[in-house]
Amino acid sequence: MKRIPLVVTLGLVAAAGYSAGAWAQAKEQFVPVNSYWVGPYAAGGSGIAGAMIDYFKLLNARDGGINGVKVTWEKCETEYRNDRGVECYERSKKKGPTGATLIHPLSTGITYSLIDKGTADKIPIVSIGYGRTDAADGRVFPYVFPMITTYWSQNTAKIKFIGAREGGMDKLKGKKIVNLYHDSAYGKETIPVLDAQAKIYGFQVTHIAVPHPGNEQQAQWLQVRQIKPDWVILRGWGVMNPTALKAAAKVGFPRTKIMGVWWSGAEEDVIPAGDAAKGYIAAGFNAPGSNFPVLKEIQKYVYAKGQGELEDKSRIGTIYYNRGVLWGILTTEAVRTAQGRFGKGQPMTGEQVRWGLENLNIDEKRLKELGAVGFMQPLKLSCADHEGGGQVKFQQWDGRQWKVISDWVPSDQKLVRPMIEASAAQYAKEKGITPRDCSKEK
Amino acid sequence: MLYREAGQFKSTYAQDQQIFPILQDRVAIAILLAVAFLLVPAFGNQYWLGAILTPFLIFSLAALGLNILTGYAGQLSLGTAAFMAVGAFMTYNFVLRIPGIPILAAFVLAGLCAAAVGIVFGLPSVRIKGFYLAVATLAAQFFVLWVLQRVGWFSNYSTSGVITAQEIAILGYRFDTPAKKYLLTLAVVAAMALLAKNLMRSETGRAFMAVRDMDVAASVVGIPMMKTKLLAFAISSFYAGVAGALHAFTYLGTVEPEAYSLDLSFRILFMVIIGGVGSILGSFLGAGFIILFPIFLNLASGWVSGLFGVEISFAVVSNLEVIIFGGLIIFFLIAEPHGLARLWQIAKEKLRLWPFPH
Amino acid sequence: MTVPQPIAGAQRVGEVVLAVENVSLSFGGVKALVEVSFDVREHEVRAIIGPNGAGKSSMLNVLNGVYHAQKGTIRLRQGAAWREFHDMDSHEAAALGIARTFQNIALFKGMTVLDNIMTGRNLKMRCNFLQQALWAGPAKKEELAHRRAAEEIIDFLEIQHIRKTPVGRLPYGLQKRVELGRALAAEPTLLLLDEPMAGMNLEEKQDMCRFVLDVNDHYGTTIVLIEHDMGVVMDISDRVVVLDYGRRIADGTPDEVRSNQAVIDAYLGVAH
Amino acid sequence: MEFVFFVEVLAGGLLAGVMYALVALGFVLIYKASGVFNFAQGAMVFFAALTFVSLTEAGWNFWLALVVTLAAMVLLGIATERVVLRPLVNQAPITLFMATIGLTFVLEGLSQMIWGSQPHGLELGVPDVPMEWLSQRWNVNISQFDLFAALVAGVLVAVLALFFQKTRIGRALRAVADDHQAALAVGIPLQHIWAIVWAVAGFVALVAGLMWGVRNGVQYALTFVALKALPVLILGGFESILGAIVGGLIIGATEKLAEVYLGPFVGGGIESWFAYVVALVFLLFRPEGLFGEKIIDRV
Repeated sequence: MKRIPLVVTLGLVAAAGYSAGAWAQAKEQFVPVNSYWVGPYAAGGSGIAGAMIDYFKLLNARDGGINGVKVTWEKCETEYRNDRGVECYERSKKKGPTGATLIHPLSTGITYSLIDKGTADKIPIVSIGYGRTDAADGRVFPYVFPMITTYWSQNTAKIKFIGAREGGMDKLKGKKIVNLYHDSAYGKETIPVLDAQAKIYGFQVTHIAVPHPGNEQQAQWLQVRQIKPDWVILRGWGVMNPTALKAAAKVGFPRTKIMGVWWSGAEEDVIPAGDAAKGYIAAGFNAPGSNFPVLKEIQKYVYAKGQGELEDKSRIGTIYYNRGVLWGILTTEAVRTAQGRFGKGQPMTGEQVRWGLENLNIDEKRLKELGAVGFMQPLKLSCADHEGGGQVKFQQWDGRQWKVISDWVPSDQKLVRPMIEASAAQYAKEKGITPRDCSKEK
Repeated sequence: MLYREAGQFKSTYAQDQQIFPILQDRVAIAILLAVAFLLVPAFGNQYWLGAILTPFLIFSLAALGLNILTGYAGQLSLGTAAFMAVGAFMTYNFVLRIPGIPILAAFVLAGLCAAAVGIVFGLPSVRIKGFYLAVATLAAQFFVLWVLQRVGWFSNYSTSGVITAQEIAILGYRFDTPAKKYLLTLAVVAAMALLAKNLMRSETGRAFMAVRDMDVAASVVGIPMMKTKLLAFAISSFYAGVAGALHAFTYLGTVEPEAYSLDLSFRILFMVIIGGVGSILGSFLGAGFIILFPIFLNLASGWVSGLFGVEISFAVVSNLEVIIFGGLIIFFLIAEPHGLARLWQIAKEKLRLWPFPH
Repeated sequence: MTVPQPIAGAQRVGEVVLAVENVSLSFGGVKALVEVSFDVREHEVRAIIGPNGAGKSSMLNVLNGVYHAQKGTIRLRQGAAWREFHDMDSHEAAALGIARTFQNIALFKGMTVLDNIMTGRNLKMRCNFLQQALWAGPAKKEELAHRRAAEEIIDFLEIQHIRKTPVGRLPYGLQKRVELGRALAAEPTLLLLDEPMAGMNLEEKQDMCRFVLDVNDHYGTTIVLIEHDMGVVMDISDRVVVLDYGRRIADGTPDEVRSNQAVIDAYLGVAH
Repeated sequence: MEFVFFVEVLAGGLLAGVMYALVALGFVLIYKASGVFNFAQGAMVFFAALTFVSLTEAGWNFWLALVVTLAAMVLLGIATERVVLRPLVNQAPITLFMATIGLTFVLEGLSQMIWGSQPHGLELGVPDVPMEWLSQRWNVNISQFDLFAALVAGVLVAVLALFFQKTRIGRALRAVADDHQAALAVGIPLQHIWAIVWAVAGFVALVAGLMWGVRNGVQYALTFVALKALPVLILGGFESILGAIVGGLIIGATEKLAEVYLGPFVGGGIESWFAYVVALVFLLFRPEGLFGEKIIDRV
């Protein structure tokens, strides 16, 4: 009797595989919500996924969906693991009347794993604020969308911000910047951009690696202390962030001179550091705070009826929550755009949604309609440009909450875009891909 | 009454030395192979092929590699994922730098690179044993990943150190659909499992087991200690390397070095222990348990809550799955400390006697 | 590939083939062997006896390189030439044709009886691991030939019924027999037996005595054995060396040793 | 100036080593008494710290929360012995190791299910900032909290030593470590001893969790601190409390010195493997570890 569970496993897994195709034809737009509710990054994963679903619920409750097409979803636990992420993708890609609308892999590793699969299956892989930077070249990566702002763009915006703080870009000459990075593909990604900028503006940059998971940074911060940099760019992830702030306090480095990437800039990254986090600055592509019309609508239409995803309502307005709402907006706006061409009130396929993404144009006017002015930046994508926005807002932790301290700071696309194209070209060459000719796309 | 060996007499040693001496077993394995090679690719959908069976086979191969080292030769290792990484990155480089190289040749060459790395990090085994050795092999795990991240050559100077598997082709034939990739994986895994079985039932395998069971006595009967241990490391790493190559080429496509983290090494060790230490079959059972069981739990929890219409917080359900998974590991170990393969064997012995109780 | 062939006719004790000269061994401060010397002649059954802790097992361990003596020489005749060792490792000893069994049974517990005996033949296998992995041609032929040789030993020791049983599950007496089989499988020229009859009942002892004498008779193997049972020692050995507190106190035929006063004192526990 | 910096790196390394040793202690206790390599130690650290922090955040008094957490860890120890270890008595070490892996999954899932996945901050009233007089006078930065952690580690070791030397249970534990049969003669059933030792390891996990929680925040990543203990264990030996402390100091110091002085030449990040290589090289010369006894294979 002891081996029954294994047999049952196989049987049930088999059933799952075959039930995937058997969905009723209905006016529904299916969006897989693959995320992580367990493990070290569960706070972020549950927040983003919950917020995205809350936004879908808002649309369904308030507008009856997207032009009458209800948004449906299914959650799938990836545990932040590549193999589980692939399984979730395969499980969800054929669900709903038109299959998966698009996929948010919610992990850079899973994004990598899905690039080939999404391209073959014609399902857009949308990685907002993470993923593979050079995929912003839509000619080589037709189905991959590292939207809003890539790491490289963000990095140039950071240098602009630092320049402004120092009193002009020319004042950067001779300044010292330390790039403290998580020793991984994600962490290493901005090194070439920083090096290029250091040459242009004449500042010195030192890259210091923090081995995963980064829960001990004594050596790194002693190095920082010896270099005495003017700024430290913190490219952290998970426990590395609070530990860095704590260690900075320990060596007496001012937190107001530390600037984090947006995966280092959520409440979850600073609260564990306690007082040591006060004054710390982080980049963001979505604003913090709950004082936006779209969030109030969610409160009104979803939480007031007791249908909210999050048990802890106070998380509304936090960085991760707002990020999830932003993802929800982009997802549904892409579908709306696609409907504009392929049929209003119809569920869209992945291929149609790709067109929707490439023709997405959220301007100030649209932002106002969405109730998201100041909440996110206006953005416009194209066949060649899968990034769209490229601007960054900066925020500072005052010990209790994040305060926005800048307007949208544009990135230096003149520098970034050629690097993206060069990197994408190398990928195309290795893979034997002929880039699309965007002038022929409609 | 169906499963018994009575009446099957063996008149030569060759017959007695077969992998499956019992007729019913041979028939069963033939059917299994026929299904795996013919029916599954014909009828399996992408979910099955791409998300379940292909990774299952690849992790089985990695577990098999570790089982050769840990289960047969008795050397505990926590560096399996690093050897997989060597296999993946070197295959990429061989394909990149030797135009037109057949993919299987690239797999073998990459496996040999992994074997070489395995030998270097196996050297401590000459002096240290048990958990001390296990922790020492962590040096391999961290060092290899560090080198792959640090030395740009391995990823062809990609900014983030990520590699993308090239197109898989043998003599112009392209393996570009999930079904073809599955078949390629299956063929490689089946062939390597057969080779492993042959090796383990001949002199080399006996030398491994002798070293495992009692190294002093092994030395006394003339088995060279160092050579045997290093050979075990080499073969095990070769298997891990090929598994890593398949992992990158037929499964994920684009990988970063962190895909081969310590976490993966641990999971492969779990497969070996849960499946059965010193058993080829156990490697497959263990991989099935560790890879497929959490997915099953995930699916099952969805149905259960759907069935009863109860809305439980997804976070609670996800955590419950983890708890149940852990609890089942403990349960299986208590039921059969020697792993799933031993359970299977006991079941077969019971079946042999059925319907009589003794 | 040769199967051990019985040498025709009764074996005659021949020339000296092994000479132990002034061997000393100590662990930390404990002296296990002090300046021990003795020799072994071809085809003879040589016994080492002595009270507990006399250094008998240590002596055997030095002979096949499990322990390394700090002082002294071991000389071994190879054909007409002599080879001299100060330090030998056990793998090398096996290659020189020395096989042995252990007092506390050193079988490979997870392996079957057949596999255990087959390990005894590992030095005679020539195929490399790649050929073995393919299991074709020479590797298969070699494996089957050695299987045949192993089966002959199994027949000789009358353990056919347990050949596929993991040795860990066997009773003590049978394990001892299997260990002898593993040693015989190597076709040794010198066989070292460490208390082959310890813990056996009378019947098992008789069986084991028969096997030892048969080995000596049929294959002409030179045997060095440690045994506690004086009756057995006196019956089957040609010459006996007696150790006490790591020193040699007597050496000679069973009769000579039996009447030696030092030996009697040692066994009766007379204070030194 | 250079020398002062060297001192700072060395001191920082040694104090980081103390933190490693705190985690290693938990492993040593359990290995010593039951021969089990407890993979769940990291999860126990997380579980203990998270329970404590969640209770204090719910408004509980510091000491009450501490006592209740301690009680929870003791219960956990007893339950582990009952449910996991007792049925597996006399099994191979690798089987027991695997069972503790099962326990790890259970504990990790349980922690996040009960207390949620949000990270928490933790302050113990000792600020983690440099001592001013030191940095003003000598320009050496040493954190008060580091010294506090060292003090705690010292007290912990002293308490454990007293426990092992002076109490009946402690003596029984030592007897178990040497010889399971002899332990029976002391008159305490093996099961009780195992339950006690797991409870004590739970207590050590709580202390380690509090210390590390101040540094990292109390979050799932606390389970990773177990990794920091592994090189310490092979260096100091799995069975020596003193070895854990001395091994921790050596590993901490060498890994920081290497990262600061060698790292920049090879691209940095060498901390991830350097400690293991140090331990490995050491083992090649002394396979029995720092304080282990030389093993002679008797046959």
